[in-house]
Amino acid sequence: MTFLRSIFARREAGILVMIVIFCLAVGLHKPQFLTGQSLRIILLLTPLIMIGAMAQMLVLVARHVDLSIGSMLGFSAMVVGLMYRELPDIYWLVGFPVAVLTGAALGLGNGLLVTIFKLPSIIVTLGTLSLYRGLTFIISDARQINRSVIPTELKAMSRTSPIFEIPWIILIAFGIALMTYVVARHTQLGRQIYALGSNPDAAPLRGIDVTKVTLIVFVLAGALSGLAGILYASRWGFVNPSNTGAGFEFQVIAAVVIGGVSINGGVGTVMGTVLGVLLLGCVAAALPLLGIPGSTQNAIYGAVILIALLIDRSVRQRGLASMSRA
Amino acid sequence: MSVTTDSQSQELAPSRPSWHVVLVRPETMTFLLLVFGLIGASLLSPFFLDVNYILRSFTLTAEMSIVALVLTLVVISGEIDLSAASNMALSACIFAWVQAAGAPLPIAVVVGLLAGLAMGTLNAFMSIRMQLPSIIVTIGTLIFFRGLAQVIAGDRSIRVPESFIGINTVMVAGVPLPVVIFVVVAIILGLVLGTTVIGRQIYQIGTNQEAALHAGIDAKRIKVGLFLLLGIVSAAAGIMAASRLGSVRYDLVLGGELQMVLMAMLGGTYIFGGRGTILGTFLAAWLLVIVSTGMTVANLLPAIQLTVLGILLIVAIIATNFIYARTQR
Amino acid sequence: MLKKPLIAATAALTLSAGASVAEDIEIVFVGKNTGNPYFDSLTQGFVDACEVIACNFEFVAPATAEATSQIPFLEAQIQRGVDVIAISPNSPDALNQVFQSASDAGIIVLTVNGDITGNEQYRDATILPTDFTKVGADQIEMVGSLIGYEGEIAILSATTEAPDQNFWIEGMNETIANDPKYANMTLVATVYGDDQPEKSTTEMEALLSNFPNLKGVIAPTTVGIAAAAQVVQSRGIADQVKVTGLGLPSEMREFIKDGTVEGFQLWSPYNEGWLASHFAVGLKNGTMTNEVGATFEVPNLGTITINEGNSINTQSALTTFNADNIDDFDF
Amino acid sequence: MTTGQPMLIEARGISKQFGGVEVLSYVDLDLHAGEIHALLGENGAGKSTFAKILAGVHRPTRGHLKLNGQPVDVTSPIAAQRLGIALIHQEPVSFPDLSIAENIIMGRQGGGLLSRVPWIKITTDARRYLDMLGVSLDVTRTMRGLSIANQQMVEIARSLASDSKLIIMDEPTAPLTPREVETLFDIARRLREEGRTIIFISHRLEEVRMLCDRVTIFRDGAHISTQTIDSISDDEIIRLMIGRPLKKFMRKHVATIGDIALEVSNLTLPGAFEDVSFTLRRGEIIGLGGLVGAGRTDVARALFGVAPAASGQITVGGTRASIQKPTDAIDLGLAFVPEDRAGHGIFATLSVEHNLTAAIPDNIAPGWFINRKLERSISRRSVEDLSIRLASLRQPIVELSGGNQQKAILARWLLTEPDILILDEPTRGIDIGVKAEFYDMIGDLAEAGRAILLISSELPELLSLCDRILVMSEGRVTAEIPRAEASQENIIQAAVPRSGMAA
Repeated sequence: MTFLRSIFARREAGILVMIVIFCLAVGLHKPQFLTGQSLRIILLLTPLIMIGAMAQMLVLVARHVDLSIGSMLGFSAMVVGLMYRELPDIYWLVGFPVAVLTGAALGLGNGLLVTIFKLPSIIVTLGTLSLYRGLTFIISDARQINRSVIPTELKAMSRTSPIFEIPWIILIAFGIALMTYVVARHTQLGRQIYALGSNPDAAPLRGIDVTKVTLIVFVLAGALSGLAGILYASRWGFVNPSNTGAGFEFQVIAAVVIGGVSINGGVGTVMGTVLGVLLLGCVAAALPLLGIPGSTQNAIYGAVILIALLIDRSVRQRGLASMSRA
Repeated sequence: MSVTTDSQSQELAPSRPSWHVVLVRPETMTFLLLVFGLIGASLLSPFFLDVNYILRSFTLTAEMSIVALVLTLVVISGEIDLSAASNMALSACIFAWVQAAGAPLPIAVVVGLLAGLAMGTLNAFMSIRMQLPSIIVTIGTLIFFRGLAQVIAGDRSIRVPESFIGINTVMVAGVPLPVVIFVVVAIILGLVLGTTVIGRQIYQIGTNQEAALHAGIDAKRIKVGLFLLLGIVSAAAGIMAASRLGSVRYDLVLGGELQMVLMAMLGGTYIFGGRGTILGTFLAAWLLVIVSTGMTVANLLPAIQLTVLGILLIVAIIATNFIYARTQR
Repeated sequence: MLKKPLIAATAALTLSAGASVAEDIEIVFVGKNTGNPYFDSLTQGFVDACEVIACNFEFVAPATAEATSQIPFLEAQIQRGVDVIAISPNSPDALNQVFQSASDAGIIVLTVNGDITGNEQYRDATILPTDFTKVGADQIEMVGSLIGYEGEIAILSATTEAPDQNFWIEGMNETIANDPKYANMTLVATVYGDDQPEKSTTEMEALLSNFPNLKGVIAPTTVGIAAAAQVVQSRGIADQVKVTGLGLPSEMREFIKDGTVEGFQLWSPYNEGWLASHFAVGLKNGTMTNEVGATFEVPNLGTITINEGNSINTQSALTTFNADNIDDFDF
Repeated sequence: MTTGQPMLIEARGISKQFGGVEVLSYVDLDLHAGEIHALLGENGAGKSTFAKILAGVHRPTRGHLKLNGQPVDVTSPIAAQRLGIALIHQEPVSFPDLSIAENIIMGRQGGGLLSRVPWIKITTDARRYLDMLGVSLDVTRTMRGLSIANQQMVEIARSLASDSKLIIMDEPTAPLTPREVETLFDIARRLREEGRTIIFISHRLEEVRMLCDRVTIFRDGAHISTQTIDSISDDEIIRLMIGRPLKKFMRKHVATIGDIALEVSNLTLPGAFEDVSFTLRRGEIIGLGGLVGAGRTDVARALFGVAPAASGQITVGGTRASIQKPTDAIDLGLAFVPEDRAGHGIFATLSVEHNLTAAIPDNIAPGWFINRKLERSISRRSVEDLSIRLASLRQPIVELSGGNQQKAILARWLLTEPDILILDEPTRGIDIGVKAEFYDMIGDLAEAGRAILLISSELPELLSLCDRILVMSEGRVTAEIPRAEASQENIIQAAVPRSGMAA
């Protein structure tokens, strides 16, 4: 019965094939799409989504969802921005722990609401999506953190590179993906997250502390969103209370669902998610090259999510059918 | 078989006192918040307490409130639809686009409504026929519908003809028409939910879908019907908004899904289905208008409103869960 | 009752003027959205003006810049009974109804920094930072001077429907087509970044990929020019592709300093606020009118004339910012 | 198996109450190391409850356990695991998305959350345990899609991995093919040789005889007898399981039996039941006996259209019927009181009144609107007719006692004026007094000319109420016994699956 495994294996191969076909098709019209330069463009588009997707993947695998990721990104970025503005002499790297801790605190808020009050995470995070965004406005007095405030070293991370001319920000994103892989695949925590999402009722029977693992997942999602927040400041050089991170959650969900992470929990790989992110990056980079207006992007994301849901379901159904007799 | 007498029919479980039944319910909370909101807003700004102003402000959210009434039924039946606001925008864009392309107004309206119905059908197909969780499905359609609206309208606003503009300036006995429509829809849906078999069955499905199936209630048909109704009502609301604004853009009621869910939750509709009333949503719609208008007229930072919305949503869910847990022993 | 006779309006204004002399005039400025740095400077102009003349100023703005998000704020201002509403409209037409109610309530409506093109009858006057008919030509000259009046250029604009940008782009097209000075320059593409940094960046990258011989890019929008500059900075091709356009000195300072951008243009948002408050107070007090051709004095700005379409400009030409003067501006 | 061997488990005075009902009372039981011990008893005799107490799923209300002579408190499944006690459910609990290896090891590794997962060790260990069982499975594949037999093997491997001294198998053979059963038995014997103790819960006497060393018989929550298997005959076992001399709740009147109301022929739903045929006449009560999982409920669900049969014919009142959904059945005059009252019967938070009238929407709403007065009077009459005890018609039904909830569900269906009533375990979980009322009602209903199909696991109920008793085993009707010939013995005989027949 390797049939099912081959489907899941094929899921990643499938995305890879889709990426290749897509790139070739675009390259046929616009040969410049198949150059190193355009790989750089694609990669530079993806770091934030990559990190957010890792966060969302962990949450979905645990059979939850976090819609507040974009707002947590915005809030953390704003906290860091305010810090740079109010304490101009502070060492710029301090921003990283501050952003990550801020995000973690917000994630903890989500986690506590979900675990203490036993509320569905989707509604909780719909609420905190709005709440955290509002708090971002309040702490910033609804003002943008301007370019001049963001330390030059931080901004430089988006274009300078320690190695192979790959900018820091891309390395960080892939580093996070690698770390997520290690956590998901090679630590007890990761396996417990998968177990929890795979069968929440069985989890306590196997000694899994459901509350603790759930909290950790939401805190991690927050922390990663916080990291994405400071990288936002690096990439775009400003922090805006209303734009920064707005709609981010939807891009991230699209990437993750394309990557084969199941909304029913327990299923999802870092590799698939990375490929999902790259596919979205390719689409985003190809549209302007082909002269297709950017306004089609959301419709494409939406359609892709719906299709991915249907694929997810048919895979599951075949799984059930094959379960009757082996 | 003995005839049951009063002495026999007592307390295996004593009933709660009737004041408890009447008062300890989420709508009471909504009503009290409404009263506090009114008092608070009046204290916050001397310009607030003016019936005409409040009515005028209500017209700004009347369309969303109408949709929230139908959404209440959907949530009571155990499903949810987060795509209604995007549906409003897409239906309105299609309507405006069709009439701008030269179709007569009535045709354009019909096309808009049909578009809404089609969107409802898609949601119903994905959630009921394919049995995917409606909450995830409608997040997908939320992005998809809004995206299509963007494809159709781009960034421009499409004008609607002068003759079609101004539904909010039509007064019925001194009350703007959208408010009247809201009240009428509330009464109709309240009657449907409270006094008809369909209404009863919506509660039964939401309480226990399996039991409903065993009692011969066709849960799927009713849920599909509700999604379709929500689709077409959202479209109608979108077209109403077009008439009020005189033009349509893809970003019509952007983020409105949060407010609609908030209205339902704040009115005591139980997120897991089976409980809730139209009265609750009706009161909550007014509560939201009063809170946001009160803050706006006091020139408070709009961000505070976002924060308050988020807190209200979370508190509303916790409070309803709590009240329901208490009243159910 | 769509078109309000101007005379009647002025009559109403003069009538109410007597009553409001004793009190400060209430001015509210409704911005496009909060968190938009452009409006920080503009708002400061209002604030400073109201320190010296008899007005009270408040700034409100919705959280997001949707077409309809300003409506509740306008309704609230009408209810508060302010004297003057100044607004940077998010939509050229969705606000008509509420402007009408404001006018009916005797409130002066001024659009600032952007107009409701095609619906001018719903406002009393518009205050624009400069003569928009000249912006296109100025920008072409700017980019021409940077690239030696020769080669391919492209435009990275805001949204496809942004009225001001489209008006300027029209001017650019005309200039390049008709002025022999620019005969050796070709406008190869106009793309739209929707005023979002992400989209602006991908559009800019696509421009560079699609047109390898590109010499210059005009981005007549503050978000677009910063994104374009960032792409050029990141690719390290500042000597090959010249970026210019309209930008905020505070956002562009870094790119000027490191040589990514040699020069760009804008006007003074501050002066818009400053002028708008003086004009609003004058209008309310009856010392100024909105009639075409009328002139009045504004401290620091000199004589201001009301142009065709009741529009007022704060300055006649764009200010150019470059390495020499960038440090003189702090907005 | 001499008494000289050390005791692995000593249970003393184990009792368990659920919601005031004592399901297990003062059970004493000793288990030797290295024996296979059968637990036998009717449905609800308390075997599974006892097993779950050993495995830490339930805590005993009273009593204590000793393990290897030491008093222990099994507070949770994890605690049981640490003590070396493993419970293998009939449908194993697993994480379908994790690999087989992980399912074997999960919960056994020490270390903190961030400690490394030693994959190589896990896979080799898992492979080793499966090898010990003689099972060859790719341990890196996911559990999803694994057959039940293989899932059980994984569970057993789990118990090996934790070096369990006591392995409890709760009806493990029910879903298995004969060959799989053989494999399982081989493994069980091998485990015994290693000195492990196995509790084997089964209804199949032959299997028990083939495998087990000693048997313990439970009845009505009490320990009845423990003997070596060789010293007891099948008939003796069955006698002990049934125990008490039959106490008859006699039907007051036997109704006159009329026309055929329902005729079922060759009804089949693969995986649930096969080739079920019977006729049911007006005024007749047919009992459907058999063990839990024999397919009785599936037949009822098929007749009512909840989960329609794949093939076969249903004839209602002489005309062929197609029942695809419950409304079809209701229109044909069928009614179904389901077994799972909380899951399939009541609308817990809704009022009694709304529960009562759920199946008769047209009666309470003659026009557009529900006529509340009418509804109230209909409900009130139902409540009086069935003596449902409640404080108010408006109180949520969940506040009523189990018996009264059940009466309300019955009342709901009586309001539809059904010709054919299907009652699935109608007296489960209700107290004795209300039970008697139920028996009276069922008799009265038959007398009124209704046809009744009564599914019950309680033999006295079947024997006293039914005109005929069909017995099902493993999806097939194995006996049809007229009232006069029916006895507990022949029902059990027919209900207990024979391994030979399982093929």
